[in-house]
Amino acid sequence: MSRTPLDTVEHAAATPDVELPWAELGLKKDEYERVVEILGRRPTGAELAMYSVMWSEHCSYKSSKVHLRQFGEKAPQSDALLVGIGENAGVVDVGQGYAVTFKVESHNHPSYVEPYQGAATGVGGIVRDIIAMGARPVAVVDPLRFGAADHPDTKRVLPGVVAGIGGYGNCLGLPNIGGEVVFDACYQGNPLVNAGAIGVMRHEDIHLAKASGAGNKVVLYGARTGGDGIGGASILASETFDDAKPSKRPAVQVGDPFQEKLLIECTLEAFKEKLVVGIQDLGAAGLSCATSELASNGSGGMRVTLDDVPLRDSTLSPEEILMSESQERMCAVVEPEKVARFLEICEKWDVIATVIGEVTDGDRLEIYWHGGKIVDVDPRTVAHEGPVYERPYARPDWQDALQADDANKLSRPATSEELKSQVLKLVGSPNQASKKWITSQYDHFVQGNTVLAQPEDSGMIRVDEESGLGVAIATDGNGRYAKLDPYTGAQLALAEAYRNVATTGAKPLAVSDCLNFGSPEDPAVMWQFAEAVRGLADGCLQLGTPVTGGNVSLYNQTGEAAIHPTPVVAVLGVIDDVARRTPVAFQEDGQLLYLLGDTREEFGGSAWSQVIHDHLGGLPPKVDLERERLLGEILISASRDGMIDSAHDLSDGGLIQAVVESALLGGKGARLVVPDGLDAFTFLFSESAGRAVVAVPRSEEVRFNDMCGARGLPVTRIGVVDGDAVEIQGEFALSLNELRELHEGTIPALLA
Amino acid sequence: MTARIGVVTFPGSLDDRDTRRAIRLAGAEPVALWHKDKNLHQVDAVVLPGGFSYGDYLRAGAISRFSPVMETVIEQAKAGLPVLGICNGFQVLTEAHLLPGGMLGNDHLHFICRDQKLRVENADTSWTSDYTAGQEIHIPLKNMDGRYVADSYTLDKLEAEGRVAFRYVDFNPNGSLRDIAGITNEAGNVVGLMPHPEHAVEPLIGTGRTDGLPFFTSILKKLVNV
Amino acid sequence: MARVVVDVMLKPEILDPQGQAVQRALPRLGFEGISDVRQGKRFELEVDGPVDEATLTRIHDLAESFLANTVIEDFTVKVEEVAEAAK
Amino acid sequence: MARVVVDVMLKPEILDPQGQAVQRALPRLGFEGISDVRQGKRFELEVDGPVDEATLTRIHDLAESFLANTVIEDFTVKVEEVAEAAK
Ligand SMILES: Nc1ncnc2c1ncn2[C@@H]1O[C@H](COP(=O)(O)OP(=O)(O)O)[C@@H](O)[C@H]1O
Ligand SMILES: [Mg+2]
Repeated sequence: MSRTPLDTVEHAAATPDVELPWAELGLKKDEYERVVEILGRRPTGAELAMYSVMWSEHCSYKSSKVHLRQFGEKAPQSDALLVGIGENAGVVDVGQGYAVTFKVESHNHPSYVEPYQGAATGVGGIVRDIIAMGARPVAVVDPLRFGAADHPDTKRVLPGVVAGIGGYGNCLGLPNIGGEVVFDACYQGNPLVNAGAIGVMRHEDIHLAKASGAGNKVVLYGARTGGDGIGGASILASETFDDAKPSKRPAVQVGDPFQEKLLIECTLEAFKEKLVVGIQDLGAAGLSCATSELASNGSGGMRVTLDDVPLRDSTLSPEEILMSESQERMCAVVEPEKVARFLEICEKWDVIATVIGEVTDGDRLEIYWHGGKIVDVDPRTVAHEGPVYERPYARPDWQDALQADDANKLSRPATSEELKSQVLKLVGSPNQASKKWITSQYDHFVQGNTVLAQPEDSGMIRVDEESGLGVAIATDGNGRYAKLDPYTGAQLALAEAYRNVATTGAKPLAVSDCLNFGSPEDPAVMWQFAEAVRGLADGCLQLGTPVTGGNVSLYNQTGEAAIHPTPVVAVLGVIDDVARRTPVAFQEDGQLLYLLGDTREEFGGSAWSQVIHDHLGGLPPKVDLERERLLGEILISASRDGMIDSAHDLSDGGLIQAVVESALLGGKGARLVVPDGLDAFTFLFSESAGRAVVAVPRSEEVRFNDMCGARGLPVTRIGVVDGDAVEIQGEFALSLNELRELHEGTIPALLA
Repeated sequence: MTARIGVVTFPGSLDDRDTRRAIRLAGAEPVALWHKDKNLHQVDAVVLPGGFSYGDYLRAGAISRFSPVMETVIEQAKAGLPVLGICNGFQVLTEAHLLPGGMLGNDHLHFICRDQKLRVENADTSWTSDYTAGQEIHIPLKNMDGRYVADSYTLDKLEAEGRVAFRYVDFNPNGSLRDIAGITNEAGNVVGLMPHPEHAVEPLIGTGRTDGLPFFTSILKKLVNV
Repeated sequence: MARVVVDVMLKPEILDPQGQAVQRALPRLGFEGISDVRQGKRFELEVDGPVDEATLTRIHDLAESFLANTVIEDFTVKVEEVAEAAK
Repeated sequence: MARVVVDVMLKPEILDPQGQAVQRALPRLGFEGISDVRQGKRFELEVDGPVDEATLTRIHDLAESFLANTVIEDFTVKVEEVAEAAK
């Protein structure tokens, strides 16, 4: 892009034949031609920069859009939804005048290149989305996936990612209350670093990303703009990594959590004084995104003087300033008479703030540099009218063979001795082992409102000190299930997160998701994606929990090999009084253990099939969302009415995994009896969905059974909390000490 | 009449709001103090809260130590004003040389968050009189730079004078010399510790224990009885 | 025995929040006239035996692959001639 | 404009787990013959104007009171002669 003479709009109009590097910036030929058609001339360099980042996969969702529409089309009726898909994050009514916003995002590719900073800036980005809605962030969660636990590169990536998430979140003062850690060779070159955040506000504090009111000022505040991740949005997030071309990996951004903490406080103070008309965080595509989205969502146009942007590097070109992804920046629209006060608050917090433009009467986004007009566009064409692809998709030809390779036919333990050794192997396997080594690097206590944090089924935060109102969140995803059947796999992820929230006593309200897939240019991957979205949308409709927002991460593959399709689902719930929450840990000897739900021979994609047979095949467990909803209602009622003292949902690893976890957490053992009609193996390892184990005080036994009976939920008495071992009568007993050593020793042995 | 206890907010302070809540729950009146303001607004005691002031850049507490409010805090602490430094606040106190020794990164190089067992070694300070010497308590701990170090002369002196206020029990979470979790100055008005008593004041929240509340009731009794 | 020093600094175009925090604190300490501060890491390696070309090459490789992440950091390797007078 | 470098290292008697972690990793990386590693901080200060005695004294004071905590750390101050060939 030549800078002498300045490539202004007039210059572009006068020099139609100048060749621009649209291909290098990631645009396809027809996309570039569309830009020319929209503008009626060739774009200036600055305009090209904007269109190229905003039309990238990462920012425009061009491959996924046609499918994501279902989340709106099939959205269930929900009184709780205050702000739906399309804003920085969705907002849900949780009662008593409070609203909650939450969202999950990915920072997969940067975290592979520079694990610490990649993960840290992932947290920074999602938290800015939450602030931009007007909320105070109150917690974060981090669903993570890595390559094989014993692969040497995992030892590079995982500790860096965990330190980065902790380093950033801890410094912001956000308790980390949940997440996932999954190991699978398919994520070797593509770790999945998803990060979610929750924020709380009063209804009247909801803010939106729009610039309205001609004459209102556009204020850029936060960090100075540097050359960080220029082109990062389009290149880093959308390009397949190919070992042959490491030079294509541009520098990742470095985060400054301290700056972000100041940004949070000064933004909230400005909200409190009602100084902000519209607001947008600067994330991917930086100023290009913030200006075009603000202008596009508002009623008027916008004029920006790029010379006024505070720079860290004075040699940046206007194109680079527009594309820079420097972290910790926000853009606010402020009425002229309130600007002085806004700047004062920024100064109080030592945050640099500058008026860079204003809202205009027209409908154009105009950007000036050195006195020349270098951008003159309809902002909608940049922000919202990007290309949309109907990518071809097709069920892969290997899917049938995969499903025919039935896990239920794998050889099962023949003796009690063998059963016991398989239990030990499972409990000590990296995916089933305690993640304490990781989660103890996160602050769970900060803000003084944490009711439940890992390893509970969901994280829970008190929202109101007086009433005890609280919110709960759980994230789940199982790439193995989704590989076997992406439609069912997505629903299982939803069902599990829903169940995890209900298990703690909270009522599930809404969903956010992070859809991690391979290359959309591969029809097989595109089919997985389409199926997963369809499954999730259908599931949300059935459960009455709308999708409020989320994130799509494509191109997660190394060469030809895509990751397992990995839809990660976050479910948010509400609880009227956190004093009623149900913990995972066994509380008291003598309490009765009940298994809720049906147990079938379902081993496809199971932890057992992976750990014992290194096998992936067959069908995932069956989903019955009506049953999930009933189970949830029972768990919530039981918690509200004090009928259960602990509860744990059943998921990967089956019943034995859940019982061992409850026992270890409570420091109390259990004696279990294999119920009639089930063999010990199926009882212990089956991964049938829609189940939970609850501990019922003797005094509540009748009432609890009556409730389940009246509502038609199968309930089976399976044993009692007792002693210091987990015993399966007639089979084996394992001391808590032995179990603890295994469960807690695995991850440190691999990573410390 | 109750006591006014100031809680300083530095840029990057995180536990200032929780600390104010703990003070309130103990029955005292919390007063927010601002790092740029030298005026302590007639408070009877000051808490320097936890967090990552200035991001813990350079060294934890090193930049805050030079803030305007600290000029007054240092001067008044020397004259007897009760001051409690929690975590980052403890780091500020060592950087300001109100307490001896220094804080370094945890020996295992990771941030650590856990429910920590402590022994109260000195129950005669302004902030610990509601405990009994030798009492064992559980208080949440969360830090990156919690390794207390000092030369052996200083350590011996602290021991001899009974100025080790808290010691880690069963598990040393950060490599602190002699398992030191907190110390006091000679006069007993300035106390610093790494664990977070303000996170252990309500039964439902955090670890669900209230072992931290006596910090705040100790100071309240002392101030109100005066 | 000799000492080889590896200095690792963030690349100039990369944000250095630590250095910035130090720089911003200087005026408050009454210190003027410093236009930029960058903070990096210094590794002092005590090498058994002579520090010859081969050793330096190996340390260079070590710095490149392990001590620095060259995506965001630059490094220099040098042999420390004499022990500097500490402070 | 000149550059003054302040190197800050933990006092020798203080445990340096970061240095140790590097040292422990070396054999895994196939690296032998390094008997000790210490990790410290390097500050690069860009000074406006000439670096004379007075400036150096002031930077020395700055290092002593601020850049290093002399309870636990030692430091050295030096003027960087030429820009070193990066990497
Ligand atoms: N990366 C992580 N960050 C925070 N919490 C985590 C992380 N990984 C796992 N956890 C927590 O550990 C516990 C067990 O995780 P998991 O087995 O995935 O739960 P579940 O099977 O109930 O979904 C949960 O409380 C979960 O939130
Ligand atoms: Mg669970």
